[in-house]
Amino acid sequence: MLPIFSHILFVLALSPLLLGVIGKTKAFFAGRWGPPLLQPWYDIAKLFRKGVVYSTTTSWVFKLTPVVVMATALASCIFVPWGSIAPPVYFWGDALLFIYLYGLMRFFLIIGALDTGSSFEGMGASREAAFSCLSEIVLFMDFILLVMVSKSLVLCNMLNTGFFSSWLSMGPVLVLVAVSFFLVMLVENSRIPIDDPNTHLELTMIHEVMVLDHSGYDLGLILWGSYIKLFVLGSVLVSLFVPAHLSPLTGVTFFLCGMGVLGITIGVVESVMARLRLNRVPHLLIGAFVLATLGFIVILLKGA
Amino acid sequence: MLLFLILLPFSGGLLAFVLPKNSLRKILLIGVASIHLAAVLGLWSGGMPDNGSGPVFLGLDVLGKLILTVISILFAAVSVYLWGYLKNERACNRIFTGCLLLLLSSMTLVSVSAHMGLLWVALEATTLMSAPLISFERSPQNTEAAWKYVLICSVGIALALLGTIMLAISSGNFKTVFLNDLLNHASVLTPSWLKLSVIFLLVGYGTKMGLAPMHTWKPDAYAQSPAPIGGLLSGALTACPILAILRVVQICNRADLSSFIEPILMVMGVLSLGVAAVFILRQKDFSRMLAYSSVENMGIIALGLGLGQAAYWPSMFHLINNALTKGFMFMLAGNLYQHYRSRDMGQIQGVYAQNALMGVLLVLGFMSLTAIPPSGTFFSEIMILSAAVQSKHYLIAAMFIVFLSVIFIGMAKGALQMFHHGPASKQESSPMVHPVSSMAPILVLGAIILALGLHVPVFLENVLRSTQTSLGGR
Amino acid sequence: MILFSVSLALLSAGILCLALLRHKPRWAENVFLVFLTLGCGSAFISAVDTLIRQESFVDRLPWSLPWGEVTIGIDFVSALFLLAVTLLCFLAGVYGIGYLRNGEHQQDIAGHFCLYLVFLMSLMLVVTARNAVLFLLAWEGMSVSSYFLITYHDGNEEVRQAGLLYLIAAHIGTLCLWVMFILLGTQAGSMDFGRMSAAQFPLMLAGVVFVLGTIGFGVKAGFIPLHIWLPHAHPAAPSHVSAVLSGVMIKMGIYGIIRLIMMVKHFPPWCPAVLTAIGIVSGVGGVLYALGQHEIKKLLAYHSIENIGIIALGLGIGLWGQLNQYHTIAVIGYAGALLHVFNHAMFKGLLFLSAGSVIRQTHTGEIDHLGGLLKYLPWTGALFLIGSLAICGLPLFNGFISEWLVYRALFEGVFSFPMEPVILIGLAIIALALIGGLALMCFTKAFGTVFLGQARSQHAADLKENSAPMIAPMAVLAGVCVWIGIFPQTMVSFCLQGAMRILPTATNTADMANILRPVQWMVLSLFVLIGISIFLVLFRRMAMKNMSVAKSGTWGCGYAAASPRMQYTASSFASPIVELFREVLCLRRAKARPQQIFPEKVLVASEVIDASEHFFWRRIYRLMQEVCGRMKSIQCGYAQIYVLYIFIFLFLILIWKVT
Amino acid sequence: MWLDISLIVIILSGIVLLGSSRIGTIIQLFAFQSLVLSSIPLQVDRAGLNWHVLTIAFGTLIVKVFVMPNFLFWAIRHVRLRREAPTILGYGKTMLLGGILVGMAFYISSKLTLPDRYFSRLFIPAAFSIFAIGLLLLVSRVKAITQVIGYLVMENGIFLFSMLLLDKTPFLIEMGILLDIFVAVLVMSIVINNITEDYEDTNTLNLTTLRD
Repeated sequence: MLPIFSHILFVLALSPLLLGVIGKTKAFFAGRWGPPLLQPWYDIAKLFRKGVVYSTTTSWVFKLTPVVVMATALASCIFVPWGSIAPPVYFWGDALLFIYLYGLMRFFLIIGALDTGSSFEGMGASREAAFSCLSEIVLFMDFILLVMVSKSLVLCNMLNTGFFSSWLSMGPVLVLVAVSFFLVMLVENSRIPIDDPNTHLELTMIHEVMVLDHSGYDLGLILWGSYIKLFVLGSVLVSLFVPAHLSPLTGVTFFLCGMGVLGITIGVVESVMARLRLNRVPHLLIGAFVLATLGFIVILLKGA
Repeated sequence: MLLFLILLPFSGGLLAFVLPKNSLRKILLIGVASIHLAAVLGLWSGGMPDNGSGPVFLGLDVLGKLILTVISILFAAVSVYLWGYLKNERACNRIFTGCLLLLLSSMTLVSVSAHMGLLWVALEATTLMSAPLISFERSPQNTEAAWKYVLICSVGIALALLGTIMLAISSGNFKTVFLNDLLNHASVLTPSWLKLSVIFLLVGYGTKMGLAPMHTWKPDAYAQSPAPIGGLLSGALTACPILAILRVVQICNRADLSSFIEPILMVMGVLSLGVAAVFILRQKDFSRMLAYSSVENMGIIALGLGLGQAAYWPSMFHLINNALTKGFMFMLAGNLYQHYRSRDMGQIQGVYAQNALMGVLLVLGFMSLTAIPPSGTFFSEIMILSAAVQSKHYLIAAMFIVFLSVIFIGMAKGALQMFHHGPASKQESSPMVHPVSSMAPILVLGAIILALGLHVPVFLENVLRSTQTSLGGR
Repeated sequence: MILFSVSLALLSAGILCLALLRHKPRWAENVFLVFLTLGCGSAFISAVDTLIRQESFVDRLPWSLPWGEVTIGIDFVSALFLLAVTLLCFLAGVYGIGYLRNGEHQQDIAGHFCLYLVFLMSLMLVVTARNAVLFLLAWEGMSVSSYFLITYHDGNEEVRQAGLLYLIAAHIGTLCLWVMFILLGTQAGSMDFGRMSAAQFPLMLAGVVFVLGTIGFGVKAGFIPLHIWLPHAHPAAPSHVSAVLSGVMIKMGIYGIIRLIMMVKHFPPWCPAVLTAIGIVSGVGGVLYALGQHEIKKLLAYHSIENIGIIALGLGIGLWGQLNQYHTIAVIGYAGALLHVFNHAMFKGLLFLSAGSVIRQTHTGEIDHLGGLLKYLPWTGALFLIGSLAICGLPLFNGFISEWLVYRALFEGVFSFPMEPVILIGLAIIALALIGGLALMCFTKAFGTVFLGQARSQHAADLKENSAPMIAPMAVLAGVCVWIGIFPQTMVSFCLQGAMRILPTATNTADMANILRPVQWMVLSLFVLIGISIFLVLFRRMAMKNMSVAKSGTWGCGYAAASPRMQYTASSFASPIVELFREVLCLRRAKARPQQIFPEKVLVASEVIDASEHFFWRRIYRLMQEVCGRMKSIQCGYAQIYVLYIFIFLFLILIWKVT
Repeated sequence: MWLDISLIVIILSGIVLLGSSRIGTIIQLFAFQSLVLSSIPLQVDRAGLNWHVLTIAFGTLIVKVFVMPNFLFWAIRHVRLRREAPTILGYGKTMLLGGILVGMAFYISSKLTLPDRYFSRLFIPAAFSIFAIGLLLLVSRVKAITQVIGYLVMENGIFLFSMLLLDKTPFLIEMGILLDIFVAVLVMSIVINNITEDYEDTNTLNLTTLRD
């Protein structure tokens, strides 16, 4: 139990920081000083202190949504390694549970949005559902590649066993995996160029518009949950690059640096790119899928 | 005994012509039919009358006995049914009853004749005796149907006479067509004449049986005759030419010509199935649909006979099932027509809502027609299919399946439409009630059909198996 | 065994009783309930007994059909299916009593219940028959009785057409099975399943038999493109019948394929590929079509096709494992398929029953006409939500467990098999992922539009929740869904045992422990999730105590006059994906553009066309009709021509045979 | 010698039948053909005249020459007008076709071998020819009455054919066959009578209401 707790606590603590790094980077590119690194923390704290407003249209589903979002986000983190520290729970096939937990999260986000009866939230929910269908198949394609490389269905093994050997033999494949996974991560977390978390035009938003009606504590949970989701998916990506068999301390350092780099990368991407038109988003995902499929073909031809 | 079986309905028929009152004739009809049935059933209890091996005109082997039983059962059922049916008909039934009894007599003669010539004579007589039955209602359509029936069947059966003469020619040194002689000396028959005669006999008796493309009289005759007569014709009367064809098969098997006759029978069978499928698919008239179903079933029996040894007893079983089903269905149809005053399946709707028992019986009949278990036809058809597959006639099996599918589509569309509620059934207010005499024979036949689908008594199975040896020859 | 025979006897007695009770509907209800409970109960116990004691038996009843013996037996596979059959049929039957009460056709109720028992009995016989003839008998009994169950509301033309299509499809499928069993029987020398299992089949024959079986059983199971009856029949039937049709009857097709695999054992290598391909097409196609539907039961019907696709994927990978001697993969794949069969019976039963509750109250199944029902039908809504979560394969519910097993088998196949299968298996994984995503979209759409937001019609306020006898069966089904979702070990181990029986060679039990261990870990992680949720709920309750909670209207982004009709509709919700797959779905649009300056009516309607039905089967049927119409001139009415036919035929035969 | 001439006369009468247009003529021609035919049993009998052969010849004479034509005349008694029996093909072509059929009958007969000697080389060809002519008559005419005659002519062909087996055919069967033909004509006449009552004509083109 203890490892699980500590794991969860660390994620809870560290996940808003990643957003802080992204914010700082964007501010840097915009030539501003920007909000402090701990700003996401402050936001959450502020929301937790505020009162709540519920729409008369909503039912218990609406209230359940934030809880499920937070719970699934936290539950998903227990399968992800931190550098060379093994996750507290791992078993054959946990990668699938990992992905499907996000499915559960999404299900509730969507019905939570539909519960308000607002056409804008319905619109956002529809987009979220549609794009995540596509991002999910990319994710699975990446997992197929990782499974073929690692010959394992345990998430932590897929990510960092035999780091050097696999990078040596399967370098190109892993690069393709990393790139497509990065794109998936952006989509899943509604970052630019798919969605702009800071926009204020409801018609074009995806994720943000779904949580329009949530307020106070509930909104805090949802926000925090989405930070955790970004953090966990990010850590999956970073773990790909962390060599195994390092001492725990080096491993964790390596890992945290990697997360920092990831934050900066996202920040850079968000600074230099504009948001895509909505109907272009599927193309981006299809592109990512093609990349992953390319990796699949490479592996097949290599006869792994 | 055999002579009694023939003469009883014969004299009954003659008597019917002189009796003064309709009701007396009806009593006579039922009386003769039941005595006949009792006598025929009595035949089974006694030992087999020995045919001997010499030339006899009358003899009863197991094939004849089986077919005679089917005929007798069906005739009895129809005669009971006619009790209620004739009540509604004002016209004098003198000719009708007389011909009916003479028909029974000639059908009996067919099944007991042990001479191919006599068989021909009796078969032609059945055609002639049944023609007046078809035109009983005396509308122009009835006349037309009767005309076509008599003409086509007579022409067809003339071919069979030619075939019989050729058979005699082939029997070189003894030149007779006593069945015993033919079977005992089958190996010395001249093959070239025998082949010729087999073709003529098959086409000739095939016409009477209603195999495609000689089936053309069938839908007209069955649809225009009074419904119970349709049942008698398609159930009992078709059994007679089948017996003739069984004789041909028997001779061919003894004469080592089975490889000659089998392809012809298969072609005729498959052709019949195909033609039936084509016409059933878009059929609107219930009786015509049943008539084409009869073509189909004749096709199945021919196919079974063409598939050789393994399919003989399924074919015989199918013969029984088909005869019972057809009798059942036509009588049921008769009840429906009396209520709805139409043969159009689009007009007959909501049978179940009108009369639940009739609805259930309709479904039972439908299942039996389309070989859905539990009905005997399911077993006979699947066994015939099995024989086709076992003898590696895959093409035949495939066509069998395809045609059965098409037929099923047509029948399901038609028959089930009648079962259900529909727009037309809303206006129908008068309840559908039928006299006991119109329901009892249907129920009895239905019970037999269902029973044969669930269980074949050992006794019947033995009989069927012995028909197989009787047909198979060596 | 005795218990099972008793169950059959009880059901037969029930059938007889009900046949006589036509004019007493209330009596019929009670008699039905008694016999249903007793019959299902004893069969259920005999199935559970087999599973627990792990012994199967075959016995011959003292009765003989014309062409075979009445041999019945329950082995592990049968028992698993029997479990689903009895459980769902019992619950749906109980529900049906409430569902049909006070409806139209009261006079047909006894007949309906009678046929329901016939249907139940034939389902039980199908899974326990050990003789091909008996199997076919039960199979056709199942088709015919279900036909009459489907056409209960036969005053409606559409219902009759749907029933007819179903019956025709079922019968033609059965004809394929005739040939299949005949081929098997010819080779084995007997129609007995035991003898067939003992026989050796040449590979060529195995291939032919496989194709015939896939068609024959596939029609029943609803494989695309043989599925066309399914989306018509399910909506046409009364809801409790739809539940049983979708929950267990279409699974009989799967059962048949499993039985076939158990009997024939060695197949040509393309067979698993075909099965997998069918799984991919049916799965993805089913869910895509579902997404385009506007009618709740039609949507659910297409989801049945999707789930059959998932099951076929499980069977496909299992067969691949079996043929390539990877026993672990085979066991996991088969177990996944078996478990999904059971799971699907549970959650699809639940969904159809709750959809039925909605339809019974609102008298419509059009999703876009409903809305906000969770407030009026709280139980139905909550139970529908559970069913939705389960069918989407989300963790904590049973669908996830079986999909997880299938995934596992597929992933292991990816790194075990040679190149060619791997391509298809990779595709299968992607398909399964896509199915998951699309199903999620579809059920958020269905649940969200029907139960959430505001009611789109005015009558909603009069709605009352259905009576307890209708809610209770749904609650039990939901309970089973959650039970398997959280404590999967029991059912998974049963299914693994069953899967091992499918394989021709014995697998050691150590393997099974290995396969089961991750399941235990998974339970642990699920409990972590539950624990966190409980903690959050409690924490929230504590935190909320001293916070202000306000009520207000939904934030309309500044628009003040929002009406319920402006809510996002189901069609709009699904449109991004439907648009993306426009070509596959043959999307048809009807649009009335705004005409004047102040347009009165503007209309947009979209419809998804089932390609295989409209562009293949209907065309074939039309062609058939046309050919037959042309050939009708054979029967032209001229007696001379008829006579000529005779002589032409005679002449042809003479030419053929004599020269 | 006489036998051959009789056979040729029979064939010729058949050809003439094909070419005749009046119903009365046709019936009379048939009667004439049957008359010649009924003499055949007497000519082929080798065992000397016995009662068997005599009865057959006499029976045929009575039934086919006297009774049947009378029936047929009775059946059409209502038809005052339209006594001609038009063909579908035209008389010339029908006769030509008849000629071809006769030729074919001769050709086919030459291929057949009988198991033992027979009376005349013309015997089988003549039987087949008449059979074919009957068929042609049946198919090519539109009146019901001519179809009956076509059938009877076919029957004559078969009768001729059966003369091959004269000595072995049981008397009973011969009589049975004759009786059947008799009843057949009776039934057909009655039906034709009904037809003429219904339609005022025996044109079979009226009889096509039953079809699919």
